[in-house]
Amino acid sequence: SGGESEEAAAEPTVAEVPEFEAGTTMAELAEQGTITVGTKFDQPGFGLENLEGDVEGFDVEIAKIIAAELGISPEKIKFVQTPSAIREEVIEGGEVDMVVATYTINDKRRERISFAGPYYEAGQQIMVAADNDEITGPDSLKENPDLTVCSVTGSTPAEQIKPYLADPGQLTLFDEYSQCADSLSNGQVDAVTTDNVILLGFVSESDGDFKLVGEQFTEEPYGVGIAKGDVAFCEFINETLAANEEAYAEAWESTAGQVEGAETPELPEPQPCS
Amino acid sequence: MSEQSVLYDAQGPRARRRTRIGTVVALVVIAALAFLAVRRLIDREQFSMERWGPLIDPGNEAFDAVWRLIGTGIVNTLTAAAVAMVLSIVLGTLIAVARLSLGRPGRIPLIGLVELCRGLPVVVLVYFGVRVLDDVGVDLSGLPGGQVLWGLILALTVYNMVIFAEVVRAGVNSLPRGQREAALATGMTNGQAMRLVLLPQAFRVMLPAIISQLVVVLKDTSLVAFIANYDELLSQGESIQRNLDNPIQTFFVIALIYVAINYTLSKLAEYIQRRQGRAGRSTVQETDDTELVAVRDGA
Amino acid sequence: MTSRTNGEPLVRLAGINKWFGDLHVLQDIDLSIDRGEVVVVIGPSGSGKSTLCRTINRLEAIDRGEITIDGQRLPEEGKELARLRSDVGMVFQSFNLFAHKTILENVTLGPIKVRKQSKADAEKRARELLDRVGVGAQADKYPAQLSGGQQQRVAIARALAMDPKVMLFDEPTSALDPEMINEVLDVMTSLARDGMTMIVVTHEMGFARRAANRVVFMDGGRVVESAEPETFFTNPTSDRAKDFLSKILNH
Amino acid sequence: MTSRTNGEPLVRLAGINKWFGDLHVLQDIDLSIDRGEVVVVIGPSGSGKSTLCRTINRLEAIDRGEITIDGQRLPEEGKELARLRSDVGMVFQSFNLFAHKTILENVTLGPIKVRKQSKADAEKRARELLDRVGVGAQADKYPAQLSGGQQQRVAIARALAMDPKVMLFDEPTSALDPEMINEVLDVMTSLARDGMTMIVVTHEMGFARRAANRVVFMDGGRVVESAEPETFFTNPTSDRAKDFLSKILNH
Amino acid sequence: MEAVTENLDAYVDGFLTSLSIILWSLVGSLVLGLLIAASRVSPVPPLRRFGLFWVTTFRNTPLTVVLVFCAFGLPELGFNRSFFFFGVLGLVLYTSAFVCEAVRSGINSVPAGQAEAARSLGLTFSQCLGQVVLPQALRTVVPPLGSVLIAMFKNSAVVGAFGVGGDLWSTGATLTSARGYETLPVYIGVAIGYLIITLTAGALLQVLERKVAIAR
Ligand SMILES: Nc1ncnc2c1ncn2[C@@H]1O[C@H](COP(=O)(O)OP(=O)(O)OP(=O)(O)O)[C@@H](O)[C@H]1O
Ligand SMILES: Nc1ncnc2c1ncn2[C@@H]1O[C@H](COP(=O)(O)OP(=O)(O)OP(=O)(O)O)[C@@H](O)[C@H]1O
Ligand SMILES: [Mg+2]
Ligand SMILES: [Mg+2]
Repeated sequence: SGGESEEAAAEPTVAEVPEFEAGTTMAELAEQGTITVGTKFDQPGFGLENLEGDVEGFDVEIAKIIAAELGISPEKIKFVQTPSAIREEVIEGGEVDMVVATYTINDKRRERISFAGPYYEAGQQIMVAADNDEITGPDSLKENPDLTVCSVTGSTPAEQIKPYLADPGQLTLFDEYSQCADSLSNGQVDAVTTDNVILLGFVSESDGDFKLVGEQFTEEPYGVGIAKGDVAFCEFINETLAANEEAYAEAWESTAGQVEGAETPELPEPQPCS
Repeated sequence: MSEQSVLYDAQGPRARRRTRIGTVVALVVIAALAFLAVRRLIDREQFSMERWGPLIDPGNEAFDAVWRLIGTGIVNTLTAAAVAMVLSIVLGTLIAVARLSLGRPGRIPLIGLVELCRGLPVVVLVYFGVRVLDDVGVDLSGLPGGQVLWGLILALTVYNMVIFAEVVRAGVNSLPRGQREAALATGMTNGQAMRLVLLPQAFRVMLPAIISQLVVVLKDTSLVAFIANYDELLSQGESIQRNLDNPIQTFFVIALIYVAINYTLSKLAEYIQRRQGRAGRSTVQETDDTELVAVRDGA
Repeated sequence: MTSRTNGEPLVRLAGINKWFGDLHVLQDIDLSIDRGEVVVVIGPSGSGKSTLCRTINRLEAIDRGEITIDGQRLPEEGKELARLRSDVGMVFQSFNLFAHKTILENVTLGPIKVRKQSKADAEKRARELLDRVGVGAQADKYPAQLSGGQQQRVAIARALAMDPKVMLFDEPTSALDPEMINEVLDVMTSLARDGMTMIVVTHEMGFARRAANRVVFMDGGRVVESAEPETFFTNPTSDRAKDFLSKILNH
Repeated sequence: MTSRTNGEPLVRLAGINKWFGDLHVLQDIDLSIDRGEVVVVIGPSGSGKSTLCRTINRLEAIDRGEITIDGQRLPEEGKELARLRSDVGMVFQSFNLFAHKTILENVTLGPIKVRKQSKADAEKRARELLDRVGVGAQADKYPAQLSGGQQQRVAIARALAMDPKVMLFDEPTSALDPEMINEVLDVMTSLARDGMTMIVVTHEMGFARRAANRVVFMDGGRVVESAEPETFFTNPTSDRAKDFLSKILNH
Repeated sequence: MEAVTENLDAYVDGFLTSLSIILWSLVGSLVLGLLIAASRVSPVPPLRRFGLFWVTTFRNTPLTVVLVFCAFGLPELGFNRSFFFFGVLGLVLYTSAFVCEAVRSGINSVPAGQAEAARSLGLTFSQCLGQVVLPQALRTVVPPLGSVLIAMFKNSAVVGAFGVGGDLWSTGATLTSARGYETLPVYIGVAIGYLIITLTAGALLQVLERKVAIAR
């Protein structure tokens, strides 16, 4: 499924009749009048599908800002669910035009696709039950090999937590973070680790059952995944984001920013397109 | 009664009394277990309307949306299952006929294919169907329903066609040799004998096995849920409980739907068999052998 | 009885040999059956009677020798073999009615699919034949709903529907309850009277006496004796035939 | 023949009734069999012969009536029933030899497990019995390796090994090829001569004439006629028996 | 294919984890399946009905749904064990229904005449069962039971997606999406791993079948 977002945020102004150089991705999309965007459907604050089938969140709003600049209104955006493990594939396969899905920029991924952005700097952190005093950060995991931590199959956090583990058996993997959150709430795992903003979403939904502990121990710049080597599209996205500061802030505040203790971020410096 | 006769003698008064006592004890134990289960559910507030409302109370605000999702899920599950079933029965029959009529050299590659497809977990085949095919450049997205649906159908077809082939072959082989001979003696060609006499009977004999395999196909559509996005029943259940945070209730309803569909399928098979039974028992003893085959490939 | 012979025999087996693996089940069989002749084949179990019967329409292939039917050599495969088989009726010990078809469909299937008759013609003729063997009232039932004797009579009607030149019977009554044996034998006797050429493997000596022109006694894959029934039963020449008759007749 | 009767009958059935669902398969059967008596039960298919035979060792439970064997009422279950059954030998139409045991093991199983004989004793006696029925050479084979006639003779030896007071035979020859029928009937005839009490359901009229003291004719779940064989075959009183005999004998 | 050779140790670990899932489930489903079969053929009506209910439920529910209940439903009710335990539990519950049916149809395939002959000799219930019925049932049970178990071995792959981690299936998932290998070679490696298990089991089964085969 997929669908258009409702009035969750103030809609960015849709460009009237944008002009693009012929042959570029932008020209194609503008001509076509629709865009297919991969995002997560299970991540409160960034991309969550509600019962009506609409997706809501910061990633969704970012996609809308970019689409607007292409002359595509929100209802013409088709959102496709892309869990962590399949993001490169759908880009390579041309099933989506871009992926905005809490997508950490790294070199391994750059071998298969290109990134625009980053549009947000996240960092990996640890979430535990509110009454848990035992875990104070990733290092607690090494100290007590009985503790378990959950993350998502194929995600960077799953790889990055490994050095902090005494035993690989401490790591439980699911294909969605929401399953990790369920397992935390029913006591099957002791902690969940991933990017702090994702965790914040769960914390705010949990009515005080969950909390974040320790400092963030990695840097996770979120980028927009696009077809490898599409430099023009990359630059277009970077320019668009830079030019829409206000919409960017509003996007944050109406979604992930509603979580307690979340500050409105500055748009980070874009990395060079390649 | 016939089921028991191999194990038990005709009952006398003592045996009847023992059975009565056993009945009471069993009922008490089952009731006690049920009581414990229900109490645990109550303790954990699993009967609260907050958790059940969206599923069973039409007045609940989420009710319509939830059942719309479930409805789509049922349609999508049935679509994938139905197409895969038809394809695998057709291809399976062709393979079976080929294997029955080819000489030894022609049979060997077929047997190899059968062994390979049967040796792999379906979930691995589904992965190949929906992920790997895409990666190696096989584009199915042009087909109605898209890449994932057809990848899934393809995987289920490959896995199940070889099983159907075995079932049909076993069915043909279970017929008395005389059926084929009588057909040939009447002047039919091999093809006519297969088409007019053997296959129709094999399908009847193997109906239980075929149906239980269809149930397997239907259940296996849910494997796609943690491999790719196809909004079949299980995936829809996941997205409902993500929003409502009521996994037990949601998946109870989902499980119930699966059981209802599959149970209906099996009952349908029984009904058809009973109707045929009245029309004329088949030439082979049906129950045991076919049940065995059904069980064989069922899991 | 010689009057029935007009020139060429209808079925001719010359030098037939057959092996099942190492087992030499048919050894140098020579046999000619004339038009209208009724031949009963008897012999101990395993002597090759069924195999002999089944080679005549090539349900079993032979390893050596030649079989001709109505002057034509038995084809080895394909459409020609199917065509020839349609001229040879066969009745099995276990009836082998098609379980998924009604009695009427059993009888019309061959005429419609093989002889390409119209459904109406085939059904008309089928009903006549079913009446003739005395099961006309059962036409719309399924085989499993009939008694063994009735099923076997349907099987005879099914074979007759193809207007065969010769009919083969392989122990047609040995799967039947004693009360039903006679109803089948009666049909066969009347067929014999009407001049049908028949080869019948059976243990029913009464039928052999009553209806056969010739009795062929087999043992160990060979034809040991071949004589008119009266001669054979009263005065068998070989020891093996004597021994066999004593076993089978003294109760 | 009355000399054989010494007081109390060995098997006595009084007012036996049995239903299968709505089907009244045994209706008010009264029957006494004396020590050493050989009774042959005949009748059309479905008349209840097998059921009658099977009630005598309670393979079928009865709904009304009383069965006594050697003066003792047939127990309904448990060890007492098992003990009584060990005194009643039974031979089935389909032999029912234990497929996973050798011939010798088939015959020794009962004596060892039920009569608690030593293995050596049981085997010695088993070999004697196998020799007596003429299959001594097959002792170490498995049932599937024997012909039907041989299997049935082993089944008789198996029953005899328990030294039964009475033997029940349910169509012991009707699954056999014609040549093998006599080898089984011969064993049964010699048993009868040796004074064994026997109840035999069979269609073999020769055996009935030769070995039976009495013929019981059943139809529709009732005993319709009961007479000495000579009387019964030459001069049956009931129409149903006449009809049945005419069907079965005229070929 | 360097995806496989470079990560051979990960594959070996995955293979061993899958094997241990399989072995635990094998024991569990045989024991539970036999118990359910015993109640299905018992003369006590409620037990028979319970057995039928069990079989109907677990034969008609997808394994995935059973596993969802075990991994997320049971903890929700306050039962906390490792995901490995829940995975094996789900697989055992599901497979027990099929084991039960294989055993039951094996018992039913023993001709009633065999038991009647045994009873006629005066053998008691337990002698009849032990000397005649079960030895023969065993021979017919082996092939279908073997197939059911091999199907279970294959189904163990599904368990890997429910938090168990480190089995053959999730090794594939880790290598492709976290370490960025191509899917084709990685999953050919996974497939080979499962083929080693299923083909070996199939061969063993054939040997066993031949051992218990009966001449009829
Ligand atoms: N398909 C076969 N494969 C191997 N051996 C066979 C086959 N069919 C028959 N035989 C063997 O060939 C011999 C002759 O068999 P056939 O059935 O012709 O004998 P028969 O005289 O009809 O005996 P019966 O009276 O028992 O029907 C027997 O020894 C039999 O075991
Ligand atoms: N277990 C059963 N359940 C229901 N009906 C049965 C059962 N066994 C036998 N019958 C029916 O009871 C009647 C008598 O059967 P029985 O087998 O005693 O007849 P029979 O005289 O031995 O016949 P046959 O000569 O065919 O062996 C038949 O109508 C039969 O269909
Ligand atoms: Mg024969
Ligand atoms: Mg009977």
